[in-house]
Amino acid sequence: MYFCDKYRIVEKKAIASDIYSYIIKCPEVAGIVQSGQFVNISASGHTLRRPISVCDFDRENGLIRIVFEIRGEGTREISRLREGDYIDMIAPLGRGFSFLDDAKHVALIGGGIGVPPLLSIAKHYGEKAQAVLGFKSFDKVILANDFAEYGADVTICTDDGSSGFKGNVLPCFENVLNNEKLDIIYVCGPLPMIRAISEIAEQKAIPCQVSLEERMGCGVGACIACVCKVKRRDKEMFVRVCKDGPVFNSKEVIF
Amino acid sequence: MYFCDKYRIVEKKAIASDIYSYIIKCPEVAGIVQSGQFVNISASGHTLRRPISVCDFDRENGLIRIVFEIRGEGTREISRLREGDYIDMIAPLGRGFSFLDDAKHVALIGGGIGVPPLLSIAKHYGEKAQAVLGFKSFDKVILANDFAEYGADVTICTDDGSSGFKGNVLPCFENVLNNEKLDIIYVCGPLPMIRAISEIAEQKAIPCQVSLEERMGCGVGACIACVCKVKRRDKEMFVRVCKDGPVFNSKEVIF
Amino acid sequence: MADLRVNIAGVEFKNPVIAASGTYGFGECYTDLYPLSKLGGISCKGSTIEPKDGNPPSRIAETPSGILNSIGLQNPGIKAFINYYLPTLLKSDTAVIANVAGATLDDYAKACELLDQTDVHMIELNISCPNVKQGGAAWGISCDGAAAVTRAVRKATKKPLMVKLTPNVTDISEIAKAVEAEGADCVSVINTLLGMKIDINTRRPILHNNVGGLSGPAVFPVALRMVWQVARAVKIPVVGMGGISKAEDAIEMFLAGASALQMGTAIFTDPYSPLKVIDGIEEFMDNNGIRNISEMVGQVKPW
Amino acid sequence: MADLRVNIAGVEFKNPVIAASGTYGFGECYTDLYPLSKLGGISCKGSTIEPKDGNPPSRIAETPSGILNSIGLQNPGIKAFINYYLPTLLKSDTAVIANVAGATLDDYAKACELLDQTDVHMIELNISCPNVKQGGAAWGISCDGAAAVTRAVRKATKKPLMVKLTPNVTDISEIAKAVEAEGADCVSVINTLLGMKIDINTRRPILHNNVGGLSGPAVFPVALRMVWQVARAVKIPVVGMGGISKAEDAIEMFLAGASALQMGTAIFTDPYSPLKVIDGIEEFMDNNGIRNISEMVGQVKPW
Ligand SMILES: Cc1cc2nc3c(=O)[nH]c(=O)nc-3n(C[C@H](O)[C@H](O)[C@H](O)COP(=O)(O)OP(=O)(O)OC[C@H]3O[C@@H](n4cnc5c(N)ncnc54)[C@H](O)[C@@H]3O)c2cc1C
Ligand SMILES: Cc1cc2nc3c(=O)[nH]c(=O)nc-3n(C[C@H](O)[C@H](O)[C@H](O)COP(=O)(O)OP(=O)(O)OC[C@H]3O[C@@H](n4cnc5c(N)ncnc54)[C@H](O)[C@@H]3O)c2cc1C
Ligand SMILES: Cc1cc2nc3c(=O)[nH]c(=O)nc-3n(C[C@H](O)[C@H](O)[C@H](O)COP(=O)(O)O)c2cc1C
Ligand SMILES: Cc1cc2nc3c(=O)[nH]c(=O)nc-3n(C[C@H](O)[C@H](O)[C@H](O)COP(=O)(O)O)c2cc1C
Ligand code: FES
Ligand code: FES
Repeated sequence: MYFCDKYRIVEKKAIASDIYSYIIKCPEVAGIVQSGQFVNISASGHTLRRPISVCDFDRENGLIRIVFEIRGEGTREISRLREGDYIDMIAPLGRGFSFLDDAKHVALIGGGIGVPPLLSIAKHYGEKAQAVLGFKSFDKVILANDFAEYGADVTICTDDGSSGFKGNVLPCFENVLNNEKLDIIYVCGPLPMIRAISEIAEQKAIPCQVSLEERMGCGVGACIACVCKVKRRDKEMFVRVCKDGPVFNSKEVIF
Repeated sequence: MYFCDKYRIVEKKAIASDIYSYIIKCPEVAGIVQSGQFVNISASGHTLRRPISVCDFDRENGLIRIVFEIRGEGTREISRLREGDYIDMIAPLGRGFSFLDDAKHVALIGGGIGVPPLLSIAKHYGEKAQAVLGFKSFDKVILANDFAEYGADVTICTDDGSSGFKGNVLPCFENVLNNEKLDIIYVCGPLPMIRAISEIAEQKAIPCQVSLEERMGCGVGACIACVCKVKRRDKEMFVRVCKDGPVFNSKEVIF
Repeated sequence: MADLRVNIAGVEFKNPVIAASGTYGFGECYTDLYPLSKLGGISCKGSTIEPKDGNPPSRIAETPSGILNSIGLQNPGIKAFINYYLPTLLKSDTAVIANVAGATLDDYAKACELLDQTDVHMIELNISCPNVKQGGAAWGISCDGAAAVTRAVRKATKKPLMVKLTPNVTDISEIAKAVEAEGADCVSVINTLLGMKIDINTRRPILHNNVGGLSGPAVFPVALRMVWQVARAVKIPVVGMGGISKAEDAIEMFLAGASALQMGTAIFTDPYSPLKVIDGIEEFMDNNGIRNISEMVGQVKPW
Repeated sequence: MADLRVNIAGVEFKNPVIAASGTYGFGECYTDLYPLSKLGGISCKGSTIEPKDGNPPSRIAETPSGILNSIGLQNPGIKAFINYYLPTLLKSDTAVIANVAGATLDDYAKACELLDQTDVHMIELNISCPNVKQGGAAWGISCDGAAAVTRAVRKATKKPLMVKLTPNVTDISEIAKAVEAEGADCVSVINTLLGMKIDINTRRPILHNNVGGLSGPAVFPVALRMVWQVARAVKIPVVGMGGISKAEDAIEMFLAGASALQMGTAIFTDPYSPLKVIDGIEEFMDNNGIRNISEMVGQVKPW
């Protein structure tokens, strides 16, 4: 079930260099959205919508939150919207993350603009979550406090060391691995990062869910533009990121 | 000599239904602009600029005024600009009206959105000018007071009689013709009106200047898109409205 | 009150707006917003005799007022279409068009033979997919090829047959005449224009297939011109498409000679756009005292 | 520091951005904004052996991210060009390309013979004007026709010869090969795509010529694809054009195989756009350690 409508932006914040957080009033969407689902936003003057993950939601108040970075003309156009403006979106879309009822230790590994979709997982697991969040540099660091407020143990890394640990998330993740017996891992970020974490998860036989990105046409499963390759029933096949994902079990993805 | 730059809109007014008046600060343009010249305005998201006549100018304060109607997406986009915004224009362009030094009685015949370019002629001739201005209906009437303030004797007609005389400008113009010996006539408006007035002028051997419209590409004479047919040296030829006009001697135009 | 119904090759469409092949799946993806029955019809995702994987991603890119796609005809095969998707579609109270692609004449003929046994309302022959070496484009770019496919398929089925033409040719009306001569009941004009986009940082084409098909508002002027040319060249109905996004575009298409329309890319921009176009057509007709779509078809007055 | 110079068929351009034929007149209309010497070159308005009136207005219309034009080659004739415009142009410190169109082989040959006597730097042969029955399009749509014109002109002049190809063909690389074989020194790709627009209220085509040539950003993906195809098919340099409006487009064109560029429609939108593109190319080269345009030409890495 999804909707296509214009919804009011009730809060707009610039939270890092070229990165914005919008809180949007959309009770019908907030009522059914799941962690890891996304919204598909119309950017004025553009033929294709832009997919952005739901970062957080508040069912009671009918709110969702998205966090996005300006990457090109479409996201720049969306960033021009102001508090009080209406945002045209199709939402909620895709298959989100699934949760383990009896998990004791979960790892959330996020890179850059892959961090936002993990926030609502942190909310679900509270103190059971260890979040390792990697960014380019200090001015791109986002949501660290939000993760902490939901109870997660947060580790920040930056490529240039300008905030937290220097380097990518892998060493910090290995640290977490060595300290805890992880029940499940959630990953979102650049493909090389997702691939590396998935491999480790596979070696250690830890369940791992990854959220993938691909260029989209319709966003609702109709055009088969947004595929990734998976292995199912011993057959390799292209499945749709927008409808069959964006969240996949890392074991089935062929990177 | 023309310029291409962004200039500040210092005053925006809605002066009739879907009709706007902008006063723009552009000293370099205001310093050289002539009655009847036009500006070519960039409309966001559009490949072609929109030509709009200069309605009035104030050299001392470096201001020009334009008045335009929303006719389609381009003018709608331009109408979205706000006071204080910058308007991207190429200006001033074209050959404007010429004035008769010793004229005693001049007629200004304008129809609809053809009225604005006549205002600065009224300013030049003051009380020597008789303005017959035709509109669709009362809610489209514009600039009547501005003409009067410059000293012109103003007659308003509307197609539906909802303001001034009922009907088109022709009967009122004939009235003017019968009362005065006109030295020159200036016309701008719909083609049938221009044609009718030109014919009468020709019959009565009164000099007549018409301002024409045509779809434009470059606006500066380079693409030869905007032509009208004229007879010069006994030869029919296409000349450019943007560069050789928009103002022509009615006698040479082949309608 | 305007009557929006159109009849193309014996098939009745409740209104002239059909979802374009490849952009609406098998009709299942937009029902959260409105029922399929609102549309005049649906042209289903192109099916081939065997299931097809399609091209590797990325398969889509945005361009000024348009998009490029190189899906490469990923589909579950004609049998899955017939057994799994078609039954539901036939219950959805709209005209159902099967879209068929293939590499060989035999592929086309076999797929259409299978469809002949079903209750599908119409078959659209895609001889113009630019995204697979064997997607029919080779057939669609010559009169002989187009004629051959049409002939082969005409023998295989009595279903109303619509042949979809490619714009990537020197003279589309010649191709249209060739398929008309072989018994096509109507033609659909146009498929996508072949285009390309390159990522200047990686120096790689954005589409993994290197090139892809251009669609969306950018191509509308080309599509309109081709509809006009084809409509003047053949007597069978023309179904117009290519960049239609608003009611005004639809009216232009009718005037140029289209008897019905398909819309694709515009649905990605606004899933409601087909309904807005339907409403807009009705409003235009009411405002202009036009009772029937046919009163507009081909009524452009060239200079 | 990037070196922006390019050499095409022996002609040196100080930078790779050339004003496209028909959009810049004879270079006299934009000098209020900046001198012609800022541009790599100018391809002048198409000239025919006799003066030409062109088509009746309207001659231009806007479309999504593009424009249609049907000027119809209005021009004062090749002699007026040579006697009146060329002398000034040759003093303006930029490469001057004469653009020639015609109806018959003889027209083309005669015009080029006259140009051969001048100091013009290059001749661009327009065998692709879609807007006049006798504007050469008939020559440009077949290999034989294109070859015939090139052959006739090649005999008439030793000037560097650029042949401008039409995109309205099934296989542009075949045409390119045909003109290369007849001695063209380079090709320019693409002229405009044939399109149409209708006023739904008057039911008349907006262009008095009914159809016109589509240009502007909308056509860029098609132009890029064709540049890529042609560059892989011939050994002579390709001058790319069609919808270039920003530096990124320019880089894409180089990567696809263009050795230089022409810009037209973008100048209407923003007269400074050629200068912005030149600056943007330089910036991109500096940022990426590219010293010479040639290091980018054809460097796209297809999948
Ligand atoms: C399921 C999903 C969830 C996402 N969640 C977020 C998020 O929460 N926050 C965030 O900042 N970004 C997110 N992205 C990435 C975001 O969609 C792109 O950054 C954005 O589409 C770029 O658009 P643009 O116009 O700025 O860039 P351009 O490069 O100009 O876009 C051109 C085209 O490419 C597509 N495109 C470009 N990059 C990507 C990409 N990485 N993934 C998919 N399509 C792309 C665009 O959608 C557009 O169609 C997500 C992507 C997907 C698929
Ligand atoms: C020299 C000149 C002076 C003008 N002065 C004024 C003025 O002072 N006030 C005013 O309201 N209007 C004036 N116009 C008309 C104005 O340019 C058009 O109304 C406007 O271009 C319509 O653009 P649009 O996007 O709203 O309409 P659309 O119909 O969407 O425009 C589509 C295309 O057609 C062109 N076009 C449409 N109508 C005209 C037209 N009548 N003349 C020229 N091109 C047209 C547009 O420029 C555009 O390229 C003038 C036109 C010319 C040529
Ligand atoms: C993502 C996508 C997939 C398509 N797949 C098919 C297809 O399978 N078969 C077909 O005949 N046309 C296919 N097309 C072409 C469309 O049906 C249509 O001809 C084209 O997109 C032009 O119309 P539009 O501009 O309204 O999209 C596809 C188009 C797109 C954008
Ligand atoms: C108004 C106009 C006039 C043109 N006249 C000519 C011409 O005389 N000769 C020619 O070879 N091309 C002519 N062209 C085509 C352009 O040179 C160019 O090939 C085309 O516009 C694509 O480039 P663009 O998208 O950058 O404009 C003309 C284009 C336009 C828009
Ligand atoms: S974007 Fe259309 S199927 Fe995923
Ligand atoms: S608009 Fe280009 S010459 Fe007038």
